[in-house]
Amino acid sequence: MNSAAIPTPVEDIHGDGRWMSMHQRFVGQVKEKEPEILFIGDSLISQMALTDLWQKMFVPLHCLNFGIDEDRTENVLWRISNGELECISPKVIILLVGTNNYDNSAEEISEAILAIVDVVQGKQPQSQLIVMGIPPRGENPNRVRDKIEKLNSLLKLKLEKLDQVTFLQVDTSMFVNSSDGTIDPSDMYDYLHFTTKGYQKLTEPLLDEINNLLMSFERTDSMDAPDDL
Amino acid sequence: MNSAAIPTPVEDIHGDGRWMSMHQRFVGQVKEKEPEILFIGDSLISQMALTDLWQKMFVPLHCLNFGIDEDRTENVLWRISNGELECISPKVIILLVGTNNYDNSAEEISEAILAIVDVVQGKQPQSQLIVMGIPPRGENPNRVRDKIEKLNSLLKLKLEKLDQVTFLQVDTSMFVNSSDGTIDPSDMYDYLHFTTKGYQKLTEPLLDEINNLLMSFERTDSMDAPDDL
Amino acid sequence: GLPTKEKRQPAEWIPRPPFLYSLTGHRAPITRVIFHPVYSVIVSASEDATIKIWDYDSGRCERTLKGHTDAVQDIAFDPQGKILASCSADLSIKLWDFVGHECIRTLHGHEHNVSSVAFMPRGDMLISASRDKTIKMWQLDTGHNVFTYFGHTDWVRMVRISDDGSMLASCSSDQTVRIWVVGQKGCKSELRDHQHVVECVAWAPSVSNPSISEGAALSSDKNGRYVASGSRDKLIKIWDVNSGACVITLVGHDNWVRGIVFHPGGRYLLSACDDKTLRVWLLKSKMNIKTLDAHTHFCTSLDFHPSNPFIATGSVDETVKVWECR
Amino acid sequence: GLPTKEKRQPAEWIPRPPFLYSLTGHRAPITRVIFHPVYSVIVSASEDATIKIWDYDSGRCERTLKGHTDAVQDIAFDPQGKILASCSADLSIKLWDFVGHECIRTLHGHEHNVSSVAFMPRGDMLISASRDKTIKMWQLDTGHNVFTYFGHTDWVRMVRISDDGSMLASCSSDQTVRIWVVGQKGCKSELRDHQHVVECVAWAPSVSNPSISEGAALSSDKNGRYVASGSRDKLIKIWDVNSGACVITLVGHDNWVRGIVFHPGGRYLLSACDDKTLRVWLLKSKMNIKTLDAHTHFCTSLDFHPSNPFIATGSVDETVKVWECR
Repeated sequence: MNSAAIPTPVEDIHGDGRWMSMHQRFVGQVKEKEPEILFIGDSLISQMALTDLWQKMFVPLHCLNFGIDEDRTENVLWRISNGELECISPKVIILLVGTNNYDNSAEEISEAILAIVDVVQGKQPQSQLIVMGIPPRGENPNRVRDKIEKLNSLLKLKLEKLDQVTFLQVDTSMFVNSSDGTIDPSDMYDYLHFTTKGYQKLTEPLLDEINNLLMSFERTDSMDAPDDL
Repeated sequence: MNSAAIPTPVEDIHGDGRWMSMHQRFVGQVKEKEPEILFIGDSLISQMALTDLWQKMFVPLHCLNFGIDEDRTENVLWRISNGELECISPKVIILLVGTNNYDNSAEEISEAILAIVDVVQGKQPQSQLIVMGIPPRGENPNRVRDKIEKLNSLLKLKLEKLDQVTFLQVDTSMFVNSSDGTIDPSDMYDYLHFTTKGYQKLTEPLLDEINNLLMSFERTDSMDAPDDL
Repeated sequence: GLPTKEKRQPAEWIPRPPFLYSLTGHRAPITRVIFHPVYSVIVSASEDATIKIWDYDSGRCERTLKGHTDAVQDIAFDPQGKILASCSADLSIKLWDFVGHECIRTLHGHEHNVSSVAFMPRGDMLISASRDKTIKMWQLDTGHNVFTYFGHTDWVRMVRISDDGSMLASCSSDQTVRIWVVGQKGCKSELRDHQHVVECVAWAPSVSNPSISEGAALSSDKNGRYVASGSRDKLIKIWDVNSGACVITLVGHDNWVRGIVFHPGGRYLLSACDDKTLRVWLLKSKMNIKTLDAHTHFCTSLDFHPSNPFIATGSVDETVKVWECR
Repeated sequence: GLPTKEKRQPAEWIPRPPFLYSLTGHRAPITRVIFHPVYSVIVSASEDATIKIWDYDSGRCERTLKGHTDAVQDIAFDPQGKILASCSADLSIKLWDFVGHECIRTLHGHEHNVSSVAFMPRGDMLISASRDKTIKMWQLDTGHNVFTYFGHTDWVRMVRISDDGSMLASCSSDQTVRIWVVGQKGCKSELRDHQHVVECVAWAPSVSNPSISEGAALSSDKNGRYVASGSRDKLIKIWDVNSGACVITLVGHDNWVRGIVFHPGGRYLLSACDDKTLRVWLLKSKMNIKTLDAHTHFCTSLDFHPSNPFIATGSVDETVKVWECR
């Protein structure tokens, strides 16, 4: 049994119910908002919304950010199976999750991400899905980076067969120094989470891909007979 | 035995050594930098450095930020006992830690914070220490908030007897709605971590206190005979 | 020598920065702003579920109307300005006595978010539009839903009534604008050209007809009836109600067009947009002749004072701004 | 009529925005910038452990000198500009052949970070200052540390040599400025008035004496010798070397003063500060007559071209900026 692929809510070990509060806030938002772009995942997604870059480049696109700090694949799977993909009809959905599944193998995590993709496409058949590759982590080369590389290779392989899914590989050379293999704190302040500078590098190819996909929606709109969509 | 007060490094469960990388970066920084203000604690401290507010209001004061996400009192105690308070001679040290000690009682956490204060004052006898009260958390009233209130009361009591220590109480009414007891995501995006708006509210009284303490250093400088200090 | 500014006629007065007032107090995005038909008062509706009344001479919030339990989506005054109607995501429509500031009646019937509300010119009937895809007509003295207009195939975002009270214009997430004859089943025209949700509609006052004809390169028609629409496709379109054709398309906005209003002088149309601007369009040339950076976030609504040269804009940035036209 | 700008004399030319060039390439804060005594070349030192040579006519980095293994703290040219000396947190001093760009010698001896380095006017000796509290004199042909000056009780931040090579001025974290006679043990004067670390010192050229006398309200002294210092107490002080008194205090900076340089014309002093500004001070009136928002972070260093009206500034924002004086 692949625990990474079994929808599981987060246990409230502190006793303040924050994870469920956030899930419920998101479920409330899909009933009211009309996003064209939806982001879902872990803190790499949620912290993006704290930057100026988010305000400038993403907010005008009418986005929702459903990232939750520390979420593992099974938590995201639970959330999207319990209301976070109802009502809305975004054009593009961006997924970034997996880095927190420290005790699952690359194979298990890739299966779990495929399971997420499956649920997303079932509930949002009209949308284009961008699955982001997991970025490297840790100051120096380490076994987690190796696992992440393996995971990204598996994802590339498995996702390229699917329609309406784009796998957006992270260009590790943007973050990992070619001579000594180190990650600079000016990109990742704790060798995992991005600074504004790090997010600028990470999101540039993402924005290009989003714009490509949005343009394909516009072309489709112009070409379809009025009753299609 | 109070686990919260036993210096303990963080276990590297992922295998990428990030916590130790950060500790070593801080140990390197105290050998080179000359901060007048030092911040130490958990993610409530580290994430402050990502805001514009930090750039504008704190950077000009020559600060160092030694916050690490998820740190508990015992982790901070370990760090300051293993090099993070050597070489430098800051005028003001700000401490905020305790919210992650979910399985310690208010009494245990307050003891641990007193232990931290003791080490800090031993290594930095010239500095003024500001211990920040733990902010509330969770969307609705919950038992963690009750424990935090109790912890803050204990801290107030224990710290007021000490010289060169200021306990900076968080005005919970700034964050907790008086009618329904809720915390607004516009202040804490996940009911724990602050948005820029939340940090503005949190840091306003902190900046006032820092400026007060810095001015008292200036008065002392002018009054002392040249060979004192 | 010549004075540096030409003496402009009132019909030429357009909003110019800086704003006169920035009214703050709402704790969530503003959805609609309207002027009172008589007093120097602005009313704003917000996602914070309240309605605020502002005296814009003093810049102060005079009163906050509480009662709705979810976002307030639209507000409208009856012709004398004695009654304020509001509609909400809480599925209800409320009527407020504007003197006593009390809620005098709550209308139920829509099955989803009520997005828009407007009074018939005789002041005896109210029209509402909803996410339930219908438009409803309500008799004010009884509170009964006396007629329901079916036709739209998705959320009806806005409904507006022609000056003579004979026709309705509505716009929808189904990407159409529809024209209805009051009291008649089935829409008179389905105006289809937008490529995305149509957010707002406005009837053109007859004083705009010469400019519209010129802009559309059509011969002037005294009986012409025109309606404008703003859409998430970033375009503003003007339609000939009689022929059903789109005669003018205004291009320039960079994001969803959220509100449109015709200038009382007849020469211009003004728009509010998620690109944070308030824009002025010269109808006869179809050109965007002025752009104001009105807000720091999406600009959701605008209104023109019935008789004085002031414009109000509302925004997701939680402020209402008042602009002087000169 | 009168021309809008009076014809200013070179002695009156001060830096004016905008900058001529912003030189980027360093990957960490810049610690020092200096002009070559002859060529139109700027050299910068950085915490990234490298030294960069910039042709400021083209704005291009011509070369990067690598060799130090930690932050480079100061750089200096010998009087002909043939040899570049650098000192570093790696505890060493390096000498570079400026033609071949090779490191020709590495001097060891200091026990801590070496903060400052300067050539004697005859070019045969080098002076260095260190966090080890000492100032050392080195013979260039042998590389031997021929003399050590003791006296400072804390980190010596900077040492500078008088034009005639007879005296040294040093400043320290012990809050003093000290004057030494070359080759004599023990400092000649201990200048104590600053309330915080003194970051930088500069000898006043004799052409500044009339302005300094006037600013200090002293009678002019042909034999006057003055030294200026900048401190973390936000002040710049000018000291009479003979009497040891502080005769002028320049007030206005808002943060740590990191670098000071006298204008070759004699009327001004210029300063670089952690308040991100480059300021111009009129000595005779002690007024801050111009403030340039030079950088987006702490401004750590500045230098004046020996003969052309250009100033270079370096910053924690990792750029070197070149300013024209006019």
